[in-house]
Amino acid sequence: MSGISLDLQAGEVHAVIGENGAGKSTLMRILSGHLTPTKGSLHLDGQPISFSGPVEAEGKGIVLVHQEILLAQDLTVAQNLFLGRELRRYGFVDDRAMRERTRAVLDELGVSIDPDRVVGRLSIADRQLVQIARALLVPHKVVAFDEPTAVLTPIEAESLFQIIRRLRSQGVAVLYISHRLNEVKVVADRVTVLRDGRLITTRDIEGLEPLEMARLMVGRDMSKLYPEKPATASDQTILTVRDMSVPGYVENASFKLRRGEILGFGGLIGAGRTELFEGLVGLRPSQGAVTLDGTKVHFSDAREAMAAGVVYLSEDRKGKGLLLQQNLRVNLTLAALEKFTRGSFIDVAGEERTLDEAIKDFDIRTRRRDLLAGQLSGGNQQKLLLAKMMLIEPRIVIIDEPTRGVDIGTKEQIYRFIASLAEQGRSVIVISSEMQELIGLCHRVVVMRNGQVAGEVEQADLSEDAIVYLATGVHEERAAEIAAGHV
Amino acid sequence: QQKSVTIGVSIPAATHGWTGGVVYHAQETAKALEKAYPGLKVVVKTSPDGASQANALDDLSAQKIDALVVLPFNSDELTNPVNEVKKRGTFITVVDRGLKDPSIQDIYVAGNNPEFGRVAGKYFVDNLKQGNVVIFRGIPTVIDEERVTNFEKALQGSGVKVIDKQYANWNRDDAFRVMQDYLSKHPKIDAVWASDDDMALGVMEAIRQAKRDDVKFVLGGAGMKDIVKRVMDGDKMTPANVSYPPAMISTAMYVTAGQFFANAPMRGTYVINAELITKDNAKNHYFPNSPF
Amino acid sequence: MTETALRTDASRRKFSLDMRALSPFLALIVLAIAGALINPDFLTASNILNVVTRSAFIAIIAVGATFVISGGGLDLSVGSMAALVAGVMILTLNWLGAPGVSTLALGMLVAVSLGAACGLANGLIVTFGRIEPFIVTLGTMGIFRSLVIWLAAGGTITMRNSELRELYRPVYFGDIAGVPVPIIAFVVVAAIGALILYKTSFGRHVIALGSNEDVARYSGVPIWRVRTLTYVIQGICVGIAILIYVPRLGSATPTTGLLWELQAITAVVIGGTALRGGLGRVWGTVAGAIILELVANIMVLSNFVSEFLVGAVQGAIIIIAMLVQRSLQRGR
Amino acid sequence: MTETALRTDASRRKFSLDMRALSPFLALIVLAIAGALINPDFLTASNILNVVTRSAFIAIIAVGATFVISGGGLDLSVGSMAALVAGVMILTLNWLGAPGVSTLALGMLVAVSLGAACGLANGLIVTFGRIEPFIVTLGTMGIFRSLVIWLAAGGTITMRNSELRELYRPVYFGDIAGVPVPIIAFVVVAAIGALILYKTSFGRHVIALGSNEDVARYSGVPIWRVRTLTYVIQGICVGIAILIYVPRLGSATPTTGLLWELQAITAVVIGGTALRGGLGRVWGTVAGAIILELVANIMVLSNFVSEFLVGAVQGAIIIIAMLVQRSLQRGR
Ligand SMILES: Nc1ncnc2c1ncn2[C@@H]1O[C@H](COP(=O)(O)OP(=O)(O)OP(=O)(O)O)[C@@H](O)[C@H]1O
Ligand SMILES: Nc1ncnc2c1ncn2[C@@H]1O[C@H](COP(=O)(O)OP(=O)(O)OP(=O)(O)O)[C@@H](O)[C@H]1O
Ligand SMILES: O[C@@H]1[C@@H](O)[C@H](O)OC[C@H]1O
Ligand SMILES: [Mg+2]
Ligand SMILES: [Mg+2]
Repeated sequence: MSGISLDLQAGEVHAVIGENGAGKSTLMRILSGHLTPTKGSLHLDGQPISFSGPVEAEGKGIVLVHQEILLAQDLTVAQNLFLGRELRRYGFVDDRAMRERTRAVLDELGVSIDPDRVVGRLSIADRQLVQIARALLVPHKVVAFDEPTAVLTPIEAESLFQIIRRLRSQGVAVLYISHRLNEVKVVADRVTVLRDGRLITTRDIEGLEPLEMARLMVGRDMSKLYPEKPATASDQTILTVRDMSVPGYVENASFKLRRGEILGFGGLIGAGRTELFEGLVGLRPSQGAVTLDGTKVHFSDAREAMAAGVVYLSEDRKGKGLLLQQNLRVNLTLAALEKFTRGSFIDVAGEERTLDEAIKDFDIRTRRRDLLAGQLSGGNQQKLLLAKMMLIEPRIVIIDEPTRGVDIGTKEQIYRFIASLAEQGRSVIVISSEMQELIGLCHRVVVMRNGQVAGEVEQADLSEDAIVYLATGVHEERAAEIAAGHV
Repeated sequence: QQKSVTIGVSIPAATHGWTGGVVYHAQETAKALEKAYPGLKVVVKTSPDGASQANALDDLSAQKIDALVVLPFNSDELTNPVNEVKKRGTFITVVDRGLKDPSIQDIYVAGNNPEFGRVAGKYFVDNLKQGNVVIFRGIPTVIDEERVTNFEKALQGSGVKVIDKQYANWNRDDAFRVMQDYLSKHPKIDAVWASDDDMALGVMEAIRQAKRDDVKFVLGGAGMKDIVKRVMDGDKMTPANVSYPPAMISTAMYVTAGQFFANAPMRGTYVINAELITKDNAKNHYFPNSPF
Repeated sequence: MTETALRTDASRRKFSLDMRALSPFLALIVLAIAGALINPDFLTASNILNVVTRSAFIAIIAVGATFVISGGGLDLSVGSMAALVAGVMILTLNWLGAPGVSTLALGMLVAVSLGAACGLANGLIVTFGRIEPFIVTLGTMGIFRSLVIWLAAGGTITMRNSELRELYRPVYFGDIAGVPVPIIAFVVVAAIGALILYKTSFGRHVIALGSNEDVARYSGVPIWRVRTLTYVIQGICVGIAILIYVPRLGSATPTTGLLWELQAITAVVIGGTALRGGLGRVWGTVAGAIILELVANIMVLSNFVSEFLVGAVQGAIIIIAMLVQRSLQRGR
Repeated sequence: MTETALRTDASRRKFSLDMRALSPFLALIVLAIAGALINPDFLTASNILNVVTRSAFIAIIAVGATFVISGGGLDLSVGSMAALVAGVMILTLNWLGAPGVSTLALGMLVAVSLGAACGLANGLIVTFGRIEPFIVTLGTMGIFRSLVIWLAAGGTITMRNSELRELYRPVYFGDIAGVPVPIIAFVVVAAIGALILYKTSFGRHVIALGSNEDVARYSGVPIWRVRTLTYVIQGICVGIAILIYVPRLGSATPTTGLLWELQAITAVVIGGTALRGGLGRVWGTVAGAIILELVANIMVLSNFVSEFLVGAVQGAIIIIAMLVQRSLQRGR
């Protein structure tokens, strides 16, 4: 990235937006001392400063909430919060004090996570909240959030905005990165747009509508985010799930999926949607009656499910979707390797050809074909994962959080792709925590709450209110209030 | 009236041929003795190192043994632990490697490691007169140290010169490897002191492979049956051997049992000396049924 | 809202964690019962005390290994290090000559310092050379072992002064209020180890480092220092173990401490510490060390097993013990 | 923008990857030069052939270990397994009696099958018992070793029929067009290993499993089968290594294969395979095995080092070799 200038004022919320890979996180890492720029200077309170690392930056009051979850899985919430800055008493760590401070900070965020829980056992959302709490723990002048809400529920996001507003009123400068442009509109005072590592513009939020932001980011008009819903949803049921239980997560969930249908699964994060489908495809132990094309099936691992034409794309791209340390080709063909074996050997040339096609078809943006998957930007990782799973030529595609952390341009591409799957007569299940996505994309939405199916909304009745009501069980007016504050 | 006696036998674990032989003889003798003397119980325990042997001694005395036959891993290390057993009034027979304090033992069946080295050295002086010799050492232990020092002492003043020595751990593979390297390194080797029959076998294989005819003979040690057979058959490469029978453990067990079941109390030292085995006396050292 | 889901989940976790922490102790109890069934002598106070006393060396070394391993490292050199430390300590005592407490104290100081120095060497090579600890400590394992062989000139290093030996003896053979000194020593070492690992920020940093090095670095944990220190602690533990080893046998040989590294690592793993790092169980380690000693003891006390097959039974028992532990942990 | 940053970064990675693959071979060359300087006899054809031939056992076993390790596992039992396989093979040959090619072939079949069976046992316990491979294979290491000792009744298992021995000898001592058979054998094994690891879907699955087990599972990789098979391959490699081991000395002893596991793992790591899994370098492993044998050879050929200190110098050389490799990799 080159030639970016940015001024941050005390008491403002400054949003940075741009496509995946535009350099937002890189910029933020430079500001907080994780990376050193080759050229340029940094001033704090008018004084030129530089720091050798994040610790020093923190010492000067600049803290960063990373996009990736940077927490030690084996430590508890409280231990993570205070890692590297433990409170001590008589030379020993003062666990009680840390636990109490942790609880206090989490309360402020409006979440009730047990400070003694091991972080590896938390949901992604909870981990993100812990990470935010960790940043807010130290005295700060500048706080930078890198896509903090990507994994949060509307309620949690709302309490985060409140905290951000409070920070602003305390004279803290907040840097805010997000792909949710509605959110930017709600919290930001000014917006900086990056594209391809260059500064496009910095504008006041006044008069800058999400559509315009999207245009600035992507460089083309984005007024039509969702494609036409394909009219392919037939009456023919392809998959019936009855009384599916995943011990500890899901109880007696039942639903039907039709051929050519895009079926949404809504609900709050933690409702058990992921576990339901992991159970369905054999990635977790589960009980229940599954009928596929009229025959009873039970998958005991993902391989069997794939063989039957059912694929599941995990929401956890980095942990369960892609081999970050391997190159694109290896990742692309991993699930469908049999298709690339000639005799007993892998046909590398065929793999390369397929990679070329995938790069083209899915518009995977990478400057080199021999990058490691971990070096792709988030959106491109998602496209690679899609390409990988499509090689199986599935009949039923289950996509968990398809656009989490993905820029608006890519979102549109992914939506179009999902619609085209339905047009080809395949059935798609979209699990999403973004209600607009469900509404804009799906023929029908099943909503889960606390591990159970709370209800079903037909296309005609699709609305945020309807979904939120089923998802929370909270009365409609209150639900509407919540929804209004968000997305 | 039937006596009830328990004898504990503590020996090193079977980590190579010779100790393997010791374990074999100990077990066979245990069976034979139990059959011969009703009321006698013999408990054989092996240990992989000195510290574990000290532990095993603790455990044996926890079982209330009347006598202990011990082949100490190491004289220095085991002196005290054996003494602890002695203090409980247990009858003590020491085999092969003597304790630092001889007053602890009631019976000593002595193998003689310095003598083992000396006999071998003398053989080189007498038969080679002069020339270059390479040495194979065993595992770094006192036994090995005593043997090698006394071997070298025996060569002093003769025309026999030690041109190299390396550890090969009483192991055939290691000896093969080291001998290959010796052969690369030294253009003329007149004879080899392999100091152990396992090592001698590896050495001879390496010589055979290199087709070198400068090496006149290989002297092993401990009287492995295959080697003794070769001596008996007049094999040129193995004209002799030095005895060091693992069966000495049997002797020790028999005399210890005799202490309880024969009428005469047994005391004193039984030396099982390292003897030079040649074509003439090889018959007396050949036990085709022994595993070693 | 998510409340219920969270609650059911939390209780599950709690239980399985406790099982993981408890299972080495359960395994210990099961083995003890098995021992008692096999031979009634097993349960005599003297036998039990013997076994626990003997486990002191490995237990103390394994407490150090708990630090190294939970910090994401590995130390294969501890056995050789133990031999070297013992050898040098004895040589020092011999050289100082005069029997007396001060001589002993000096010898002990030398032992612990040498242990710390060896650990420091391991730690520095691992951290600054960025080489797999497996290779580094395999290398130093060879180096330490060779140095003992060299110091002993292939033979044995023995305490020469018998008066001094008598003075030193109680450190292994003595007891305080009926409890053998080595047991007290390892309980104290384990207690201090637990205190450091669980109650100091250093200990916290060790776990963080073993859990995720990047996170530790971003959080400002001085990872190089922490990593090096785990090896130093391991070295100090080896030094302490030797303090009670030397009075027992009074000598060091080239075979002293052979395979102790495997025993220490096994004790650590049986105790519930994860080999991949990020989780350390000091008391579990101690239980693991006692389990190993117990299995060996039961082998000696039982008379079913041919001497040739003792190793097989021991190996099988350890695997079965782990299988049982795992099924306990997963069971409910 | 990041274009430049990205490009330099990627090209640097590219370069360092290549260095990682090359560096064991560079280390090999440097050592060879050092050897030649220390003793001119080093470079004689017979010495070089000796050394490379000798490295065959470890090289072949280490090719198997490359599979296990790059799949995220570990096998400590290979040395004992080798001894057991050798022992059983010789006993079979003795029992079959009649000297002849068919007897040999049957013996060889027994060896390879037993190796595979031992590997299968390891694999099944690791996968289905979900126990750390370190503990499982430490346990089976004890079991296999004990079984050999038991079969040998403490002594040595020797090929009795001398005619058969002579028939079999060329498999170690013979050559084809001047190249010793063991060298041909390990080149063939490594080539097949490389083919399997790099060119088959099974090999791809091994790497995926070692990189990230979850991703492998979510991608439909049959992880249990793949993991078990890596241990089976390791067992087969041990079996093959034994096919050329037995004709050399015609015997198996309780010390056969002692510490081969450490040598194999060291060869694998020196060869550039990561101990944490996800990256396998078959040819690097072979270079690593030759390096180990070379270091030992140089020690014997040199006259500087007392026999007491050979181990120390060997340890130091291995550490230094790794340090040099690492600095090469980071250098540019
Ligand atoms: N470790 C790395 N090695 C090589 N290239 C990298 C690495 N990390 C990031 N990049 C590249 O740098 C560019 C900027 O990445 P950055 O993470 O700043 O994007 P971003 O704007 O935060 O995208 P997103 O919205 O997906 O988070 C991308 O092209 C990315 O591929
Ligand atoms: N690795 C884990 N171990 C134990 N509990 C977990 C783990 N991951 C998530 N949970 C818990 O399981 C529940 C569901 O987690 P998660 O956030 O994945 O929800 P989900 O059902 O996938 O959400 P969504 O419906 O948005 O897909 C939550 O209560 C969470 O705390
Ligand atoms: O263990 C020693 C053995 O290897 C050697 O050959 O003979 C004497 C024994 O004490
Ligand atoms: Mg980013
Ligand atoms: Mg989910």
